[in-house]
Amino acid sequence: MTYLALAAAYALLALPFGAAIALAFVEDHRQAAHVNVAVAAAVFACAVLLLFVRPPAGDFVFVDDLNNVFIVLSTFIGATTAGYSASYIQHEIDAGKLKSGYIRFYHAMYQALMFSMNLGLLANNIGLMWVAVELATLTTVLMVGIYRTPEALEAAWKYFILGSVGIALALFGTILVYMSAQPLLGDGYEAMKWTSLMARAAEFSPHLLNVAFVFLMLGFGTKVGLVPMHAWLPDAHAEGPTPISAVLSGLLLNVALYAVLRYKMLLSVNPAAIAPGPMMVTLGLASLLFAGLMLYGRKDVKRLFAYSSIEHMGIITFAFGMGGPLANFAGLLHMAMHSLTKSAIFFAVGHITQAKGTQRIEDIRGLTQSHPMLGWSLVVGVAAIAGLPPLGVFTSEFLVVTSTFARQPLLAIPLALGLLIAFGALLLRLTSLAFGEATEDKGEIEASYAPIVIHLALVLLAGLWLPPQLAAWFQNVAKLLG
Amino acid sequence: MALIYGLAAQGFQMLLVLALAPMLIGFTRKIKARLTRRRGASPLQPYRDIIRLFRKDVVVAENASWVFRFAPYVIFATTWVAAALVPTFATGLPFSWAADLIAIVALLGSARFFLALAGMDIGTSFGGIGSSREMMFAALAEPATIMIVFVVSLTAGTTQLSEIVAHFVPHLELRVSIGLALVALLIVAIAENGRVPVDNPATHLELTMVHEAMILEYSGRHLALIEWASALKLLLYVSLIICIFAPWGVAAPGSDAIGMLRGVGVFVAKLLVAGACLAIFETSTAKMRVFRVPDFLGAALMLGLLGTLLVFVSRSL
Amino acid sequence: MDLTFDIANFFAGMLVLTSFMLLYQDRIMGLINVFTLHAIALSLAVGWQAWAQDRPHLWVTAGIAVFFKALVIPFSLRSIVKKLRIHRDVEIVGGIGITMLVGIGLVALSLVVMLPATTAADPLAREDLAFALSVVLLGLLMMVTRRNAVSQIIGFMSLENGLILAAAGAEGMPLVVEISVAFSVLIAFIVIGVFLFRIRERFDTVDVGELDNARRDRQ
Amino acid sequence: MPLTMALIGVAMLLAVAVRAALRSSSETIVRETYGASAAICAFLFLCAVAPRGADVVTTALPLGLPWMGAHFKLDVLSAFFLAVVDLGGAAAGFYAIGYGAHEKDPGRILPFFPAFLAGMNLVVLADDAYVFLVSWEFMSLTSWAMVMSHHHEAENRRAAFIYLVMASFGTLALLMCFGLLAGSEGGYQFSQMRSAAHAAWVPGLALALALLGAGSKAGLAPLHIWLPLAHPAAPSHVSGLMSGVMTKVAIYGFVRIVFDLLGPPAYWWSLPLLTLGATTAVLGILFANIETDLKKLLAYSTIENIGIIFVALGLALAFKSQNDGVAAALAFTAALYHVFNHSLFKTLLFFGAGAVLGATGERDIEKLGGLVHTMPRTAVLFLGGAMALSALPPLNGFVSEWMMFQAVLLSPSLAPWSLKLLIPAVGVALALAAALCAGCFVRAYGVAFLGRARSPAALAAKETDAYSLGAMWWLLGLCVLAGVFPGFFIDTISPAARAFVGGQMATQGSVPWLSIAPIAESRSSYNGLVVLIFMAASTWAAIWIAHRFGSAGVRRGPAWDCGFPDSSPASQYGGSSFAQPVRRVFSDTVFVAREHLDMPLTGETRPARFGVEIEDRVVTRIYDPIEKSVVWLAATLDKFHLLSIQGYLSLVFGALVALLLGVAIWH
Repeated sequence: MTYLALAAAYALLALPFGAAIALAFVEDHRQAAHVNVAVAAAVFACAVLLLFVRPPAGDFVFVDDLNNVFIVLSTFIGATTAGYSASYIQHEIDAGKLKSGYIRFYHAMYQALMFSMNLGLLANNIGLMWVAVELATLTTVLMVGIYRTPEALEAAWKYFILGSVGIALALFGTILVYMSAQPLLGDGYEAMKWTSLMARAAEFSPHLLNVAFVFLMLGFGTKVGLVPMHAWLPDAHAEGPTPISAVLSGLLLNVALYAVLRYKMLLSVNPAAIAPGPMMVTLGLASLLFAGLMLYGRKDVKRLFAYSSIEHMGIITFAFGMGGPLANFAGLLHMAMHSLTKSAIFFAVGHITQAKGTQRIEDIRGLTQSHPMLGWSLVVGVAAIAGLPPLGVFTSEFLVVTSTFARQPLLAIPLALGLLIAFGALLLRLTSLAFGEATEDKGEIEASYAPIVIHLALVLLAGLWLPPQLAAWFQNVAKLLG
Repeated sequence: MALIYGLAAQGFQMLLVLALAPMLIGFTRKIKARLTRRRGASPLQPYRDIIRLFRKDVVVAENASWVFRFAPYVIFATTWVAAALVPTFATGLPFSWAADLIAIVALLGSARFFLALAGMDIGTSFGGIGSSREMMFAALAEPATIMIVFVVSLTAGTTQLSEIVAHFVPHLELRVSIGLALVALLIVAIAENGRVPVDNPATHLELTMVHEAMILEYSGRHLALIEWASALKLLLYVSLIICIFAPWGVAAPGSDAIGMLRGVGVFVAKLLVAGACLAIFETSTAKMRVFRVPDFLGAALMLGLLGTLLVFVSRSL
Repeated sequence: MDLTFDIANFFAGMLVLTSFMLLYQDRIMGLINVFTLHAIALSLAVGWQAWAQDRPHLWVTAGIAVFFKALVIPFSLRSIVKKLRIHRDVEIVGGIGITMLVGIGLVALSLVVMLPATTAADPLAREDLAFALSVVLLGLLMMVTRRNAVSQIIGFMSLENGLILAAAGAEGMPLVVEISVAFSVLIAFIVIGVFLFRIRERFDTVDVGELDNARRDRQ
Repeated sequence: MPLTMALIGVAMLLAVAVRAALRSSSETIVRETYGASAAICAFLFLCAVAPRGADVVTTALPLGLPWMGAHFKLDVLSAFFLAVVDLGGAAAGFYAIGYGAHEKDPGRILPFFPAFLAGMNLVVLADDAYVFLVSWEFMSLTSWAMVMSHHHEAENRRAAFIYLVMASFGTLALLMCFGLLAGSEGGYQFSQMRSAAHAAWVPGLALALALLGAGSKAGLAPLHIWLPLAHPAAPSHVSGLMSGVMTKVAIYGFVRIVFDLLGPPAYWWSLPLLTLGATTAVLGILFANIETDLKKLLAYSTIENIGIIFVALGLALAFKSQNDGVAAALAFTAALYHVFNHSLFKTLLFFGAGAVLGATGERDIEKLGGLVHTMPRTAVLFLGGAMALSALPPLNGFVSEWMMFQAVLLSPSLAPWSLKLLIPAVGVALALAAALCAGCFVRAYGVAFLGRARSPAALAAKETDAYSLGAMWWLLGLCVLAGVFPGFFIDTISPAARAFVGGQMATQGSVPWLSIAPIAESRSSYNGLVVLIFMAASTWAAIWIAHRFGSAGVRRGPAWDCGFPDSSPASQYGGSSFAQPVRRVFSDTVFVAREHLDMPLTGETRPARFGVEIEDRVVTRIYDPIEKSVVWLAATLDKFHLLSIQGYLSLVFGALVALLLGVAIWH
């Protein structure tokens, strides 16, 4: 049984790794796309398997409730996105935007990204986790720049510089954590294992942990896209291929968030250490309000939703910063819902931009008339992301706002304000995108609706009914997070 | 038996108000004429006018709809019912509890509603002028009336007119709030009946007229009913003032025919006095501009509100 | 023990000093030379740590530092500068004096933050860590104040050097980290190189300001 | 059992919605959907009035928040509002069977109509905060979609936008309110909230939030601005529901929170209700008086009635706080009775406006006129609705207003001085609103239906279809019944009063001759039946006398034209000219009406011009500044979108230094 579990866990790493190497050599992009989808699906299957059998914590890889949530979520979205990118890439080739060499590169990088994210989630070693997150960053940098337009290159460049500064800060934090653990756990890997760190964290030197958390918060927070380290995020989303935008918003941000959460747990175990909550709450509120206001001035549809990702990451960070069973539950749920919804929105937006041949919001109008399916799914998606019931995001926002107002009314007011501001902006843009006189199409598309529909259906389901097992699981994780 | 007796009394009151209303108008006109050194027509002239109008055929404008033709009857009926519910010569009549003071105000309101609609029905500008001004005045007169109702019924502890009379007969002491209410009610009565200085019942100058403008298109029996209804309305207000502020001599519930007759006599006497006062007042003032009327009514509203506040506060002292 | 401590301290201090020299330097070639010095100082510090802590793998790190940072990178940077004909002097935001003052403030800050934090750790690590932090902050400061890609890269490198110093100071920290640092530096260098060439294809200069002008009304 | 039935009914409504979404192409779908909705609403109405075994029925479904489940409850209050909702829903569905034919793009309405109904039903049935808010916002979302249905007009898009933003503002307020009541442990069930012990400041804050939340949905000033925009933008059967029913659902939410969950009230709770309610009433009816768009006018009058209802609720709170059970019951019953009445005649009037819109394509009364000739039945029905709304006896509107005045007359017994001084003023406001309301509807009816046609469309109008007329007749009949037999309705409401204000009016059924006497017959009584008979008899008598003794002849002749033959219909008194006195008297208080008159001198040939521009102070003083400040902030922050990389790095750098300093200081 445990062998099966171990096999599944290592398959999560081995499959994408192998696929990445293999795909680098597959000429025909159709085959490549199929392989891509198949591998992603297999990986998802392994992740689901981990729900039932769990391997014992090893030196480098371990699975517990917390990272299991993230693994299942990210492998699932990885699979659907792979399915979506097949049709998207096909259109890009027909439109002559991408040459087949780049396609090979693209698919290889896609799997490499999957590999690095799974590694980051599974890692039982803070150093390994750091390596994995950075690897994920670098692969996405390369993918963002793939169109080779000046804008794309600039976006990638900006992403790279800010990302590597984040890398450095995170590494410094990691070193400090090791140093705080080393006197107790002795030299070597023992002082870098999550499992042993969590066990002894109460006795670590609090001062070192505080300084470490500052660096980790900023370092990994850069990947989360928190204000003021957010600057790379909108351009990276806007200039890269849309599947990558979906993956960035749906997965990479979560992986970085996962790292932050781990360290937060570490600090909250230590009584003498500074409370990580206020820092996260502050950054979260800043991101929410800033991104909410930035939404108004956006002219590019993908940038619009990129900023909305910043906003939602702010909400999630806020929730985890508030802590407590309700808020943590809400944070987890909100993270899952945001990943599903936002990637669905990007799927729709990708096809829309292909159909209209532009990303400018002024040039896209009346979608519900010209493309009913895409238009209405965009409406549903934005309604969901704006926190309207009966869709899942509402559930988490309900929990966040209510629990916050009961505990810290003064914090709930800027939260509600930010939600309202962002809501107004999104609704304003949605109104002009989806309604009114339709603008003419530039290109024919055969869109793949399945991923969009699946994601939105899941979000709707979550708003109406959460499976008790899932809920129990989330509550358990919420307890872990303290 | 008692019920039949009561119903008979009720019916008698209805006929009485119907009969007395034109007389009040005629009497007032006569006094006015005398005061202005004219001989004037006999007090019975209004009856003659009404009968003459009844005999004539009706001329209806081409555009008029059923609203126009139906309105006079509704106006007449509602005013009549309202007038019949005000205690005149006796209290505690069988239907007196069917509607209280507020309901009477509302009945007059529905009469006004239809009158204004009828004014709009022809599609000329006069009717419109009349209706819009009428509704504007009403918008201020009604709150004033309600305030007066508050004062009275808070002092008497009921909105039931018979009860009010029964309460005021023993102890109508001189109270500021009651005085204010009386003045306010006088103003409202003048405005609602379109008397000088608010409106001149005798004029037909388009720009100044309000009530006459609405009924400009009416003729024959329709006009007769409307004239009669406005006479009833005047009678109603007068008897309202009388029965609240001079409730003496009204036949108590269950009194015999003799008592009733005495009540009638007293009532007629009061009416004549009131008519005379009205005539004197009208001859001694001049008509005001239309857009000064709101201020006039606003004064009534303020008086009523002041009275109500006094009552509210005095209750707590 | 006392002597080892002093020497470690001296090398770390040297690193900080060279960081200040980097801040002070306003010619690109000079900048590259100073960076070479910086890398050498780093390798000395790491080497000393390797000897003092008697951990051979740190020698590897020191070697990596010398080889890559002191030889390969400066060389290729020079070639880039030549190839792209970058104008030779570096525009500094806010002028040198202010940057130096800010730098001193940063060093003070890192001492304030670190010294109380590391009372538990052994004295050898303490100063090192404080200096490492100040090197990191100075590197970041340099990236902020330089308006030219190459000098930004150098700032980033010096930042990484600070990291390595810290890692070396951390007793018994497994090889994983050093390799990863080197690894990241390598990747960083390669990708930057790629980007510089790409950018070269489209821009006359690698001044990042020009890059920003690529932005039209795209928002 | 009735609750289960009701939930099944809601499920069926949702099923109808899904079906309509899937089979939007078929021809018969319109009739099927509306017919099914009407039938299900009728069924739900039966569930509401069906006798419940226990007085309160609750159930929980494994939906919503997993550790809590979705709780539903059917008590007297929810039963009453369920009846109101589904009465309106059934009428609207039936009306739409005919009216829906006018829709060019039914696919944008059909799926949302049943869903909207389901949402409103669920709000009323909800028994925990989560279900309540989900259905509350679902209701807003579906109605937003229907407001957006005519999305080609820019003003409709703007209306929908403002509507949904205001709605979600309200929802956020309610979220906080419930969060406050639920406490940090998250006791979201209403039962837990009732039993929870709150700090002293909690109920006051919760009341304020409830006022914001429910008020913004009900249209309480100054949160009412979306209402006259959104209600007209939707198709008329939806406008009728939104105005006649949805606002009542908002009232339900308010009553549920304030009278049920907050516990025993303090007297000062009633102060904001009374002031806001009175202001809303007067404000709404004044704007209705100067409005020329028929549906906007109706929406404004809805605002007025909401104000009246809030005043009554305020009185009920005041009496309840002083433990004057009977008076509180009177005020509370008056409020609920007015809720019922308004849901009837406002729906009726919107249906009438819809019939006019369908027949002429016009909403502007300045372009209508003479419809009484071309659409006689609609004219009768609209007149009935207008009379009921203007509180003319013997119709239902009068009864509830009469009860409110009775409640005001009881208020001197209230001890607090603030109430003593406030309530008379509120009484004036009520009377003023009632009188202005009559004027407003004389104007609306007189201009739109009477007089001569002002446009070819009005001249060519045809009577509307049978379904629409049927629905309107049904509503008018209910109005008459509720006016003539008020005692029966009051007795059905009074259990709710007993449950929520702890008092009860005397059973009206026992009063002789079907009369009503709220306190005692000696104090005040009213008998709609006798008044009706009385009026009918005397009208008949008048007609009989006139025709028997006078002449019965009728001649048609031209109207008196003052010497200007064949004057054009434009010379009639129009809407804006009718409103002139109101404009002059009330301008510069709530709204600023600027009139420009350009009169040519003698000898000039150019025409004289006259224009009026109205400035809504609420918009210009409150909402414009908010909008401006948001736009300004957004524009200012936009600079951060275009920094150079150094700029971004320095942000990170700054953040790092700041946090390190923080840690250093914290040491």
